Amino acid sequence: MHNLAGPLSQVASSADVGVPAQGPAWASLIVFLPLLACALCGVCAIVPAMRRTKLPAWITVALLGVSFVLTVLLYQDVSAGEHAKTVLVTSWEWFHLSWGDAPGQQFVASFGFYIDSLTVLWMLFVTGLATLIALYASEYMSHDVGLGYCRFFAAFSLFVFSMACLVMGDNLLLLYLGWEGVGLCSYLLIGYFYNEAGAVAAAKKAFIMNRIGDLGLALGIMLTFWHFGTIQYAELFPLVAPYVEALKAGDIGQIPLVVQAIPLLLMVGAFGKSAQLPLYVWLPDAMWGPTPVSALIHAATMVTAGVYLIARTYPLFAVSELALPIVAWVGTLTALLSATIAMAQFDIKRIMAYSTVSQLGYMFAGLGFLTSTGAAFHVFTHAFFKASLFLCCGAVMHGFAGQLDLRRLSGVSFMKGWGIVGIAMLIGCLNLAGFPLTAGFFSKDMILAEAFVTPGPGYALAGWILLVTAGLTAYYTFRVFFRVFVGPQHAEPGDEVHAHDGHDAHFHPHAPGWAINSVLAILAVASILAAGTYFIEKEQHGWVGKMVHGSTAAEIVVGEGEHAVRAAAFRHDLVGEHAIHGESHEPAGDHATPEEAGGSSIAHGSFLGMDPHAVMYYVSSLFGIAGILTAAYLHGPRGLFGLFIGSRTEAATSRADALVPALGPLVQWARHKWYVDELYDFLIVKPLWVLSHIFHLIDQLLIDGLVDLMGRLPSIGGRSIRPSQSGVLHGYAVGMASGLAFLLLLVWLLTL
Amino acid sequence: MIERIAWLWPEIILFLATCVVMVLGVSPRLALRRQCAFVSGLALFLAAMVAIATGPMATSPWPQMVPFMKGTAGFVGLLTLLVLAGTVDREVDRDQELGRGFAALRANRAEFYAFFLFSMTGLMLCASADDLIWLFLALELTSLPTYVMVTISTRRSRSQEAGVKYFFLGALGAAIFLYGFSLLYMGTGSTDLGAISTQILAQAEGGAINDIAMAGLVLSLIGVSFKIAAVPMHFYTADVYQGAAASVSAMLAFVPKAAGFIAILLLVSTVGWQWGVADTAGVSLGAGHSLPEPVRLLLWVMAVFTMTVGNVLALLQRSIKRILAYSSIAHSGYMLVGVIAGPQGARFIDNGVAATLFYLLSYGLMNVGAFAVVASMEHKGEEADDLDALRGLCRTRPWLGWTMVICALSLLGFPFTLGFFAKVPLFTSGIAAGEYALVVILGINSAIAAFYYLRLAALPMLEEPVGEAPALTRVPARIVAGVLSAGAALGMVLVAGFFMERAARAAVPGLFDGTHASQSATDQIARSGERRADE
Amino acid sequence: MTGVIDQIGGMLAQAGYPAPMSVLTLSHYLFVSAAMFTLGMVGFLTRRNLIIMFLCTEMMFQAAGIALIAASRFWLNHTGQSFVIFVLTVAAAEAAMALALVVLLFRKRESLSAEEWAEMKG
Amino acid sequence: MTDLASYAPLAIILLMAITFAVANVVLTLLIGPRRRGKIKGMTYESGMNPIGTARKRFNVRFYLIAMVFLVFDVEIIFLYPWAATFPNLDPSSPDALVWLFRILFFLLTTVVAYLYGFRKGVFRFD
Repeated sequence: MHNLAGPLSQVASSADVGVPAQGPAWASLIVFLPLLACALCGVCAIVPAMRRTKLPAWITVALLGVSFVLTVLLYQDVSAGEHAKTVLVTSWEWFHLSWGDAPGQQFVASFGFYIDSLTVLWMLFVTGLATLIALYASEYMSHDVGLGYCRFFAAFSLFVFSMACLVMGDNLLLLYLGWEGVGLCSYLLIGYFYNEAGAVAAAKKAFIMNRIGDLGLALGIMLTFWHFGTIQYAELFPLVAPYVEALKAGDIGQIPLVVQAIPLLLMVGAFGKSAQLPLYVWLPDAMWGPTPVSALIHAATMVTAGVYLIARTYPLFAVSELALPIVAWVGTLTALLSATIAMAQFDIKRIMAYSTVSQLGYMFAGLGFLTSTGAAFHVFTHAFFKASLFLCCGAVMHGFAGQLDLRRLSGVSFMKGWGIVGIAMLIGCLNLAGFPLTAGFFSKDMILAEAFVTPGPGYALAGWILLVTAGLTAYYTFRVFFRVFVGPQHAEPGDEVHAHDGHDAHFHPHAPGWAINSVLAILAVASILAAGTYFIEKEQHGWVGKMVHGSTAAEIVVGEGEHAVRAAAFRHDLVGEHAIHGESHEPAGDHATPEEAGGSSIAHGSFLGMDPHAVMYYVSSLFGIAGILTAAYLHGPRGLFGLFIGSRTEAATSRADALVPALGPLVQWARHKWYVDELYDFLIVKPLWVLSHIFHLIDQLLIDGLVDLMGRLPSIGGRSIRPSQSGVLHGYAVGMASGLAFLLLLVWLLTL
Repeated sequence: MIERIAWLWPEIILFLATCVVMVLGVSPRLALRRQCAFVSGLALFLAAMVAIATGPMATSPWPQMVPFMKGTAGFVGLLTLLVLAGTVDREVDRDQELGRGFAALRANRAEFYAFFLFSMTGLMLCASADDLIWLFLALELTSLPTYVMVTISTRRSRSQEAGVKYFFLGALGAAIFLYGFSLLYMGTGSTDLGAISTQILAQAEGGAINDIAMAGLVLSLIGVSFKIAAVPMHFYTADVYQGAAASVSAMLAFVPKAAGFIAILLLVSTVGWQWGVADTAGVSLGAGHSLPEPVRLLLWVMAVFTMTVGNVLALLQRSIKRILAYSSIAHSGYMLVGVIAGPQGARFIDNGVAATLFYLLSYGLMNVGAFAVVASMEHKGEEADDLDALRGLCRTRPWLGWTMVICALSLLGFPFTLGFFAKVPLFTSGIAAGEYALVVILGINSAIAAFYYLRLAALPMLEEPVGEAPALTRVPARIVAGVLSAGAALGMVLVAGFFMERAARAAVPGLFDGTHASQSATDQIARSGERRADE
Repeated sequence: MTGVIDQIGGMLAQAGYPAPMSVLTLSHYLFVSAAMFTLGMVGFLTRRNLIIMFLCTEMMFQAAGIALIAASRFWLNHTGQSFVIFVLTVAAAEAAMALALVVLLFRKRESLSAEEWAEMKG
Repeated sequence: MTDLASYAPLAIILLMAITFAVANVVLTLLIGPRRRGKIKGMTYESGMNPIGTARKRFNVRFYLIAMVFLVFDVEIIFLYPWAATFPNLDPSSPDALVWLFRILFFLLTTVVAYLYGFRKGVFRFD
């Protein structure tokens, strides 16, 4: 390893791009204000007079708000010039161990921040959404004012602090600190209602699942230091540069296996935190936490940490031959699987949870399809509309005493005071369903089109799977909308009815107050406006594209102009050929669309013989609208918007009920409504449903069985040697003497 | 001889304080007797400060380790002293407050604090040892007082049982390493560690290490492993920790263990880490980076058994003190990995000795907290030692509960606690030394440890309280110690780099350890190899 | 074993030391001390009386003492002898402690058998 | 032979000791009066009637005394090497002073042990 690090660093210093400039010192405040908020909430918990008020909420909202404003200022600072610049801000030196002066003989991890446009992009929506959701939570958590309230906001602020460390840290160790920190806060907040066994179990599950991923991440970081001798981004990326050059030259053989193994390990961490296929099961259970938590942590920010990690270390991923195809396929399969599960659920919050897993799958697929722009754009749009969807669900849950069953609610948007919730929900659903011209539509299209453009192992098939998934997404999204928000007005209270107004006999659904309504309105507007960012800086795939291109996450491009190809190690045949002949591969659909002219990528694949970039808008619209119409047909209320395809006149029934007699022997199995509805979904998605259950089974066997086995072996070992601890002095003396004899004999026999 | 005094001021301070405490503690006036703890604390603090201020001790095999380990001993000792406060003489004091007079023969305060200080003096003397006689005396000075402290720590017969087992098995262990020392002397003709090292390397260059010297070294290591509670000398640990008051157990888990590890490092430094693994006899110098094969094999087997036995036995316990006792065995096993890896490698993360020293410091800090929680809870006038006492502690006794959670997680090596930063270097140094099998076993053992440490963390945090909450001790200093320890387990992370660097510096072997001799021997062997190849 | 001694003797002779002992060689003393050490350990393991057990550990200490004295004579330096003085001191200190402990234990149980003390186990 | 000669005083002392011990016993046997009787056969001739067995338990203070004795006993061992070395030092050199202080410091422990024992009441029999 030493031998490698030496020449490498020489290469780096000869081709030194220069250390990034020092940034404004106040940028550290973005990180530390939330920490201050956390400390102040702790103080509130100690002082009884402050504990009984909503003070913790206001402290949190105010400090997070300042943090957001500072982020906006930072954005202006960073993106002021032509090109987004990279700056470093160092708060203090955390670790500085040195054993020599040569490069690679220091271990430095400072409490410093690496700020480029990717960082700012992430921080913008993290702090912005955190502020809004804290405001929302100030009302949502109001029946818990007291110690619990303080605990909630302390953990909430601590979460923002950790997330900021994760995103802004200038080294992998600080990223890991943030990574563990968000995991810890997630654990604390999922288990917020610790009196309920389910919440505790869910918290544990999330924790353990994340640990598995973290192990991979930790090993990846160690391997990075082992090989490159640094974990500081500013030093690491110049060291990766020679490999990227090798990749561009088509000389994959120069890239050592160790470098290729690093992303494979980092990836495991990303899969855990972002709930991807082997490790996704914790996220649906995480819905035990209060809804604002689900919206912020488990939909908008924390779960995108995996995407951030891969985007941040994108050059490392690009030089690995295996990493990106695995990422693409894991993302695709996750998207499909969780969409099918979401179709079978009744709990609207759980449906949203599965949809989050599914959308995260899209983002990973996007990364795998070499469009980090698409992935980042989807993260950005998803953050807004998914947060708003969750907060709508939360408003419903808050107003109807914990009711989340879509069969027990109907026509909510027509009730007095629920208009804003209904509209926000509609906007969110349209976004999620990929309805034409919404933000979710553009961001999803960007990923879908690239699936057909990028040549990769089975990427076209993945593209088709994702298209179908888009249809399924539209179906389950509007199933919720049609059943809960439109139709005849009906509401049954949930089981938290006693917790509310003090008298349990009567149940008053209470409409959301100003805080919830204003937050929902802002989010709904924001998720519409997010679509607009696609048209800013059009030649760089929108504003998000510009932000991504200015950072380390930018796609690696070989060639220029029309001949440009996005490069990754698994495309080395293509890249090599390209580099050697200096001309681009000429596939059928090479003609770039007007939007793509001057863009940095060029089409190499085709969609049924057409240019994917051109037709994908229409194709995906088709799938989305088909899904919505199916939902309208099966679950829509009678006379909806003059479409007259719906039939539902009661909350609990839908046209799907008509299928009941036709089901023959299965009907008795479906006496309970739960089973009936699940059966309808079963008939629609039968093969996939079976698949998902098989997966569940494997999941249980694997995790539970393994844990059981691992747990039992040591105890068996312990029981078998326990008699040695007999408590009798002579037993111990004999043990010592025979141990002595054994060791002497062993040493004598084996070595002398 | 005179110049050596310069490094002994900490010990001299402690000794003078011991004299004061011994007389103060039998004073008929209660107010005076109560000053014992204060005087001890002041002396420890002064000693630690003086120790830190002193420079490297040139005659020691580990010149920089002398100030580092004395400072560590002083500050962890201070923390331990907070827990130890109020362990003895409660009844005697109460009787006197009720006007029944002072029964000097029943009072134990003088002995208790004086013996604590003696033990600390012994630990510091261990750190400055450069001679077998000195090392022997220091080790005995460290452990003899602890035998008494265990016995008088409570009035229950369990403490006396613990005392019996500890004393007799301890005497057996001492006899074994003393015999080892005598053989080492017989084989090399000197008790000075530097001279022994030179002699051994000269023997190796002349063909092979003298058998008697090697047997002496092996016997000494096995005997000293009693102090660190390593297999096969571990049997006493659980019974002694359980029988002694929790406060004394807190001390037992650090002071003799630190002394034992210093002794092992000193002894092992006489042969050094510059031996080739490939040599069949393992007693000739090679170009490799390893201990001589007999010593490596011995420590390897001990490390593997120690961590495994400690962890699997800890799984079955219901007594918190027994869990901590068995886990303390396991931690010794972890640290042995660092000893085996040795101080080679330019980087801190490759330096096993630095890892061991840093782990000792971290373990000392975290461990006090866990024991302080047990020492702070009372149930019907006795220590609440059962796991059930921890249930829901975060809600009933939040300070104690969270202390337990943090300390247990840190002992587990949970990421971003002190324990994590302590454990990672053990792994990396093991890998750097090429001890892959050992590192894998270390990893598996860390996983096993998670079972019981997570239980210690989950019971206070997640479970419902059972029955009434355990009563708090009347000694607030213990709770303070626990909170300080938990604070250190979290806060030290922010400045861990500083301490790691100190540990790395402390792990640089002294000049006399035969580096030159070994270098020439290495060259010779290489040359002879070439010659053979030529022929 | 004799080979080892001869080896040391040879080294000493090379270094210019006079041949140390004539009739009784170092190995004789080594055998005596090893025998004492083993006897002490065997005694410790087989006897149940705490006082006898303690005496056995003292015997092991003195086995080391014999080895030290013999080696001191062999190497012609005084280190071993001074070591023995310290060993004696420590042995005395241990004896004092053992005495106190034995008195305490006897008053509790009216017996000096080690088997009386086996309450804690597992 | 000269070597052996230097051991002569030792041999003489040994001889004297043995002679003294043996002579005392023999002389008693030879010249002491011999009377037998019930009173003479008692354990304590002075008139105390022994009660109970000889295996009576001693007062714990005997043990304390025994332990205090150990302190002084052990200190003595270290005085010999010191005493053997001290005369060889040049009295005018500071070394001698240092050696003196060293042994005084060492003897301090005896004082502390004495004080401790005194306070503890070891020397009181009541």
